[in-house]
Amino acid sequence: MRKTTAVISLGIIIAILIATALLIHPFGHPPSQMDDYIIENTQSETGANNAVTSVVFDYRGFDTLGEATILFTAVTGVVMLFRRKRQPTDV
Amino acid sequence: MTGTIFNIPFLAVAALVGIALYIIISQRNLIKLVMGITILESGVNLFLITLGYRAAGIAPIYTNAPEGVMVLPVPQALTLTSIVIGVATTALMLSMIMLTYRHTGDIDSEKSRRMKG
Amino acid sequence: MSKIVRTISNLLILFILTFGLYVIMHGHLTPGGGFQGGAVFASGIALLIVAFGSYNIQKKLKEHHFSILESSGAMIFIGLAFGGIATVFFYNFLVGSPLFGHIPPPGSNPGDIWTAGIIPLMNIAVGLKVIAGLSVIVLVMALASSKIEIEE
Amino acid sequence: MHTLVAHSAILIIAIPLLAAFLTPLISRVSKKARDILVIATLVFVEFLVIILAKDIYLNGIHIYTLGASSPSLTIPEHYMVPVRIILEVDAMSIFMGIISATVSLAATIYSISFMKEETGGDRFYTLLLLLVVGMLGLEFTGDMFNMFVFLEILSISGAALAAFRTRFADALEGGFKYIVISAVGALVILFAIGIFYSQYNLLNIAALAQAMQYTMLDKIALALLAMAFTMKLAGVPMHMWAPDTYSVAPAGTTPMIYIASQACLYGLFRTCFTLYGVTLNTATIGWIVIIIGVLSMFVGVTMAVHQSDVKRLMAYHAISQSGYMLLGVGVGLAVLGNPEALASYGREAMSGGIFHIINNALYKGLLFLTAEALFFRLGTRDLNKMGGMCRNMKYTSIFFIIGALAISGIPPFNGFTSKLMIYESVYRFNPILSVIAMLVSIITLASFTKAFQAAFTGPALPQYKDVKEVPKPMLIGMGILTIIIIFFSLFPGLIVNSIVNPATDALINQATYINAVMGGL
Repeated sequence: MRKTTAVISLGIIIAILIATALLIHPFGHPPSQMDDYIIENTQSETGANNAVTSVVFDYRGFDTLGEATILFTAVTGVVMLFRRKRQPTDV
Repeated sequence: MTGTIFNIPFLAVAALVGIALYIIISQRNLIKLVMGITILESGVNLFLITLGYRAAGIAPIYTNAPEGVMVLPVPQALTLTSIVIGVATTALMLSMIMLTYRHTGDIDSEKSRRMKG
Repeated sequence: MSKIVRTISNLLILFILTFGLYVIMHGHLTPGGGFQGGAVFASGIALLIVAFGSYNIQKKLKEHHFSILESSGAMIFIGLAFGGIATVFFYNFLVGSPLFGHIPPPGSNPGDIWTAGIIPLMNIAVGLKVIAGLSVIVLVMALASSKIEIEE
Repeated sequence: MHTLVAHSAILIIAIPLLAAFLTPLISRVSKKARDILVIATLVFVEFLVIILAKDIYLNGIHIYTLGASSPSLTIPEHYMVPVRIILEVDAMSIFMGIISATVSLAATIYSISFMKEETGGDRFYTLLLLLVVGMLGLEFTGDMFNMFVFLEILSISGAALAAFRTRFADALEGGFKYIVISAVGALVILFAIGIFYSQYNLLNIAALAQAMQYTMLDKIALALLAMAFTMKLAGVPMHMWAPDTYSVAPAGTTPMIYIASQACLYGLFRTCFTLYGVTLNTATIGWIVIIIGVLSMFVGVTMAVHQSDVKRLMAYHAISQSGYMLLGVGVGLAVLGNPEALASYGREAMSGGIFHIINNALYKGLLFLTAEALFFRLGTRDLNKMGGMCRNMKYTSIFFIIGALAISGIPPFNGFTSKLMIYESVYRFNPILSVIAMLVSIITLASFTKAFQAAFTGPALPQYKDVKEVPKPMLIGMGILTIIIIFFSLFPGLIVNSIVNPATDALINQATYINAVMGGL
């Protein structure tokens, strides 16, 4: 029973994936209204030659803050998991 | 449907994601489960990066840039974010598996499982 | 690890760390940035851990050193973002100022390091954070796994 | 004050984030200073949320464009699409924000005394603050990819917190299940974001909603998003992780992880109502949401009845209660394209569902806290091993009674008000659904009567003779939630009119949300 459900759902998902791959825009010709603005204005607005870095730290800097936070969270989590077990008294 | 033949990168994405989901559903070994998630992540990252490719484009960096159209910068930034997130998730999952192994001596999801129902 | 590995990694480590710092510093001009450079740098530290053993490394580089470094990097990053709050959070307030404030000529150019405002500073902050974060993950997991071996 | 309001949306996210980065440094100096910092931060966040809420109810949607030369400059000059990340806080977002901030504050105060008995407190508080950041960021952002990033912050910190008591193998199992579900769900969401990006080259929710063509690819993206969010909010049939994770999470974190799953419920509503809105074939999607809701209600409660672990029991009830919200809002979604039905009962049903979110957050939070109080004193979660605790733990048993009565929908408690709104309006949509909802409510009452009887009444067991009441901070944490529940029970009309109905209208009026960013272009 469980196996059948798994197989059916996997089949549906693979069908969806292939449909996506066939329906999506032709490879190499994406729409680019937002990115064209960035490519044109990165030098005058941020002064960075590297458009990717200007996206990472300026246009979408908040995402990067979140990303740095995720790394911080994971490090905190890993250190927390492997913390030394001390006696409760000397916390 | 024109240009289907050029959509091979997207089909590769579909293959990667499909394989990954198969692994996630079928495998009982926890390490293999994490591998499945990592492959899924690679598939999605590949998807994002292929979205941004423009035919015959150059990297969107003006330092000593040759003439030509530039590929889209935003998908590259998104992929960078996604990769770092993937590293973070994988690290945490593997740590949990290490500790589970210490407790139960097994990394089989059925045998190390305590809670049911 | 064997003596050969240790000697070679002693040789290589300098180049890896330098390259990591280069990638961090030139993030706004060439491919790379804080995350990529930080990862390169941290891979150097991972090489040290593999070559010399986590036990020997943690005598010199304690986990809490990395934690402090990571928190500081994060604080600098969010501090730079707060720096623009007179206008808007994350506003690039250094463009036009003497510090990293040059505007490059439009189009292809040879690259001037004093450009891009807060971006190079953020690259450094993120670089510190990633170096510390990835190193501490590798170090802690290596220590934990060697402990398992000792117990059994 | 004016400046504070103008920047409040970002400060609500950035201040706890700053505090989270600061906590490891401060706690090297003093543990006391760390506790004060954490509590002060959350109090300040609560204050900011309240002043922002006031501003939103007076002046409408709050917009904050990050990194632009002015917060209201959503679209660059002489251009037609937003490029930067925009925080867009409307009445629905701030409604969820109020829930998150309040419950987190109570749960954190509750956790203080718990952490005196455990190691690793520094990391615990850091993760707690990051969980708050994740929830608030997810609720306030107006950008799809940013939403994904905050979803990951929420998931990773939640998973680490669930696995906090590493000395128990099941804590690790609960945390691991949570992170696997979250990782897969988040990647599915990222895939959907990629589909949007490939069609419209946009990431902003409002801009996407305006550009939405409802093509085949959009339908696929909707299916993926709905699946991922349902997985994260523990809707049946993807609920298996919830009892395992909720039952092992330490101290005050269970309510917080639960509220985090409610934030994913917000994500689902935002997708269905704002991103797709009327372009959607709403009747079909509405029915899917209703069916998931009814299944969650029914499966959750039937699984809960025979549980002997008190936190597992509550976790299954949590799944069941989420069903009510899905049912209420699903009815609203099903009639979204039909203005007459929407006005006559759809809006009422949605208000009931949304009101149920906050009611449920309060009493479910309270119940999780009382369960953890029992575990704190008795060292067991097994109901069969408890008994007679109402003598030793008077206040806890009173809190438990209030929570249990509220969750079972007994008048005059707040759970009754929202459930009544759902019954009435759903009855006019489809009587059978309403009857099922009432039936589930009765089983809930039965289940909680059994739990109360097992834990609190009966003869005092000899091994628990010396059990004392829980420490003060725990009582304060539970007390805050109880006072709010009583307030909500006394003035339901006031609450519905002042915060619930604006939230409902914010979901229904897609155009207002779009215009706030696109400026009526």
